Amino acid sequence: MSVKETASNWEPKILVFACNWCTYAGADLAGLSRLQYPPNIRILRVPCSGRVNPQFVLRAFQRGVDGVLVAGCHPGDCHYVTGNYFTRRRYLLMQRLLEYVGLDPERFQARWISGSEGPKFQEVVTKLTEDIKALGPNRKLRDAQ
Amino acid sequence: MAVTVEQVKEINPLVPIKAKVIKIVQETPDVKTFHITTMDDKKPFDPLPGQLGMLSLPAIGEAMFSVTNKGENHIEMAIKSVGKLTEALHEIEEGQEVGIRGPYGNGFPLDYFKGKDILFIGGGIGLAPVRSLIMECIRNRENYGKLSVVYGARSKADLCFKEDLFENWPKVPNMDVYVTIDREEEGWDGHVGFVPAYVEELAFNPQVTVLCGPPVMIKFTLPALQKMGFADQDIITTLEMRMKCGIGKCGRCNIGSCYVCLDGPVFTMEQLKKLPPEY
Amino acid sequence: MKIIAKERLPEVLQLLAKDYNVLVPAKFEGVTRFTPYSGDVELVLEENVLMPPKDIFFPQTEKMYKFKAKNKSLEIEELPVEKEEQLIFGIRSCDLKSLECLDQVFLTKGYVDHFYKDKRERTALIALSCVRPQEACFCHSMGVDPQNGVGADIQAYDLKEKIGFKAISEKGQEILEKISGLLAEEEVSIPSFGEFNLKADIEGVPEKLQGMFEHPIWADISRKCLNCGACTYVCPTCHCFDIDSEVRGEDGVKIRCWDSCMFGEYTQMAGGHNPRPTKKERVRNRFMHKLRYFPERYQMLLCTGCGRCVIKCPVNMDITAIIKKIKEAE
Amino acid sequence: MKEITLQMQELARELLQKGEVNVVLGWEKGTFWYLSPPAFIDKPEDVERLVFDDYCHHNLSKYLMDYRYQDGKVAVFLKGCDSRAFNILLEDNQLEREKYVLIGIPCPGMKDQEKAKELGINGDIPLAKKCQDCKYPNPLVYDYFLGDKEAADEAAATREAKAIDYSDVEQIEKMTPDEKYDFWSSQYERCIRCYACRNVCPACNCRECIFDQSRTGWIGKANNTSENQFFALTRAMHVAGRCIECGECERACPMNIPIMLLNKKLIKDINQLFGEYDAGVKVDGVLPLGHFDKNDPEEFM
Repeated sequence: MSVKETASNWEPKILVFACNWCTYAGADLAGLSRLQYPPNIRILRVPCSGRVNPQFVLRAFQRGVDGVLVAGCHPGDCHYVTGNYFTRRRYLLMQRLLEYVGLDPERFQARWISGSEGPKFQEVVTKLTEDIKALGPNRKLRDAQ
Repeated sequence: MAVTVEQVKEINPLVPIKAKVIKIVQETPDVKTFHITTMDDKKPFDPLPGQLGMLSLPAIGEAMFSVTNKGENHIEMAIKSVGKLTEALHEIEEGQEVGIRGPYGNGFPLDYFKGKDILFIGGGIGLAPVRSLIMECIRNRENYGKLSVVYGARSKADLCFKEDLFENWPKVPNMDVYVTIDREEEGWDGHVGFVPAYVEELAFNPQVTVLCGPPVMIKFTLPALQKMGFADQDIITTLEMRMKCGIGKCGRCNIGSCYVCLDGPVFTMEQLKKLPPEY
Repeated sequence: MKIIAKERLPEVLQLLAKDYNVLVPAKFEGVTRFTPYSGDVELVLEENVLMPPKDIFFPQTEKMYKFKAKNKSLEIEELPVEKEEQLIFGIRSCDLKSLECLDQVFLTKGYVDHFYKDKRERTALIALSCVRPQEACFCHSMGVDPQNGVGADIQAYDLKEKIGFKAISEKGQEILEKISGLLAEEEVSIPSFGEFNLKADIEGVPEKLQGMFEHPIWADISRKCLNCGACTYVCPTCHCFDIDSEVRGEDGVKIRCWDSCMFGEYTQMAGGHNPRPTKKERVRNRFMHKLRYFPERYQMLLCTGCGRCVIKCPVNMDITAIIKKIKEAE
Repeated sequence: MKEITLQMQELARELLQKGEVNVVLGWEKGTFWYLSPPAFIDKPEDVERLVFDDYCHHNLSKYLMDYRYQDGKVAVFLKGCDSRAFNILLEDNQLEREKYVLIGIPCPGMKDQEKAKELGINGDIPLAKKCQDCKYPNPLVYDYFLGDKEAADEAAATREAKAIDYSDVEQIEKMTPDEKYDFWSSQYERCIRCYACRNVCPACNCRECIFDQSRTGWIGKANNTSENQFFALTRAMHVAGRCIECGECERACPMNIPIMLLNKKLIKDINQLFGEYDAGVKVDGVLPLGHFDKNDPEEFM
């Protein structure tokens, strides 16, 4: 992330926290099916969407990410039975908190994407990238360096 | 030219100079000795025995270590892996560039030792600061009386500076080395037992002693030394505290009104008795 | 004395701002501190500012040097030194005293702190006398004269409707000449200073503390302490710092930042041992440092009686009350 | 309140004299008339230091953590909010109920210290903001209750029915994203990270806070708006659902940061999203973020 960006060559950096069992498999499927999706996303595999601590999201914005997606199994399908129900509560709340402190609401998203939903993965990250491209680079919560 | 204490005071004392690690010796499973020289192969500074140096991998951190020996063109630091920086240091290879600044602290009172018999007592990594003095005494052998070293570690593998202990030092004229380990172990035919008891058993002629090791060793060795008749001003030890600046400004290494980085790390028992017991 | 009407003070500041980065006591979002002067700052002249001027010389976060670490290689690069001349208007006697303490720490005992020295040398000081004590002030007890600061270049006097200026140093004389066009010569008398609400009898305390390291008083005093760093951060004399690095990829900056002896991590060693593990030891160290260790090392108290900690401590740890307890302790 | 003070002293004396407790945690007069800091009384002859007046803001429950591993019992005076704090500490398994003798005091609301300082001893000093919103002025858990329980219950009933005033939160919600960000940045720009807010907070009861472990790398020592907001938001999320609205964080803050505006926002959203919930009212192991409902709102489809 030390690449210096200028207004003209700016491309958004989007971090996707993908649950190992569903969304990561979904992303994999999108790849195998040759579904094109923007190269702006970086996938960080987590054991469960419930593993994603609020600090992870904040740290991402601090270090210069323009958008964050937390994605996991659909409710009821969690590999650990109930992990994503906690995720749902946590991020319903945090999404509102981030909005409250001034982050553009588009920049933080959560989605349920199963292992068979390659096309959905493609669609979600494409839409997210477009939205964030329209917003421009994120300066909020970002550290100066 | 190697930097002296006086010169360090002229340059910005908080900014390290670049140096490189030219040799790494695995002393024990968790202790390595690092040989450090400047980029133009000089000593980064010329430490007195017992003085300290601030070594850094700037991206990880910076910490104070005692200089265990100095060579013609390098200094040596024996470092035990205990925290974030030391763990990272144990990962580096020869050729690694590091930051270094110093020398700091008072060092051992060499003049006081002149002509005297000296008993060195070390436990574990505690031999590191003491070794700088032992090496000085060996370099200028004629200035000092009889040298005796009592050194202990948990096991054979945990003994630091094995080459010195078993090869080099026993050959030095009028120098005795006594090594002990805490528990019996296969392949060890030396002494077994803790340092305090061993010191008592060996019964030395009280002149001056330098001891350094874990607090528990110091705690139990002191009564033995006092029994043997060592006076408080002849019992010398070095202390350890968390340090950041090394120049008596940042505050944390104080014991009473004394800053360990500046006024220490070498203290006599007489001095320590005047300080609050907070170390 | 050279005087000017108080409402015309901005003219003086405006003029000085041509040559200096002028820092003035001002209020922003309910917090008062020294702020670069501009026409729209809200000047605070009735009382001392909450945040002490120490951050002008010793910022809460300060870059020390840059480095680049890649594989085995390392580059260390010193940062360019700022050249800008600064001027503080309105520093009070207690805070001047704190600079005396900081000078001792950063400029003596063998090593000079270059970062501090540089800022100290390029900062001129115009002291402002106090008219009346605030409710938590006790500077007089700490040997400070609230109407005549020590170490300023110019002493300004708050004469209620007017402000008077008296040059103290040569540098002060030069500054005064720059603004002399705005000032008029007038015979004035300095208003008398009221009674202090808080007092502390420090006589004999450093000596008495010598024998009090193990005294039960510390367990008692420390019980209500939260071990937050509020007192140390608003204190004009507290000067402990930590050194840390900010690393992004290969590039890094070494920074130093305020630290507090109230925090556990302050003395925590890598191996796990902590010589000051609980709040009792930390509180003891803080007050011992102010009232005994510092006087022993530098022959002056590390408290100026500014009263900031008394006001800002969330649990009202009051150093004057602690001094009283020490005096009364058996 | 004079009456309550006398009852406090009497009960404290009795508990200490009988040896039922080793120490009593209450309040005493501080440096100024508008300060009533915590007092720790361990001798019956010292009970006269205890007071209950308009400035007993301090939430004493947090101090009980210091006595967790000490032998003997501790008595503590609790207002409504303090009792909720005690419940949260029970909920978080930080305290054992039996170790503490709880003396409940119905609270008429504490007065604003800043206003008191400004208006003087004879001024008409308003209640602190946190107290104006209080729904539970009476202690919810206690072994002794000082004062008239019935009258207190009646007074409290009118408060419980009252809707909390979220207008301050709503005012921020109405801003544009940039206005919100500017507002919060200017607040947290002046944060000095003294951690008074955390140390005073009963919901901040981790054995070792991540902000005290710089080696983990979660936060640097550098003070800047980004790090300060990282701290503030992490803490807000961490106490979400456990904040008992005692407002101590905001009172303790030496830099006047409106910390409760973050906490109130989270409380408001929790109520809207997961149903009405008041932290520390019941100890039932059901915390909003430590618990779920399969029928929670679904926005992440």
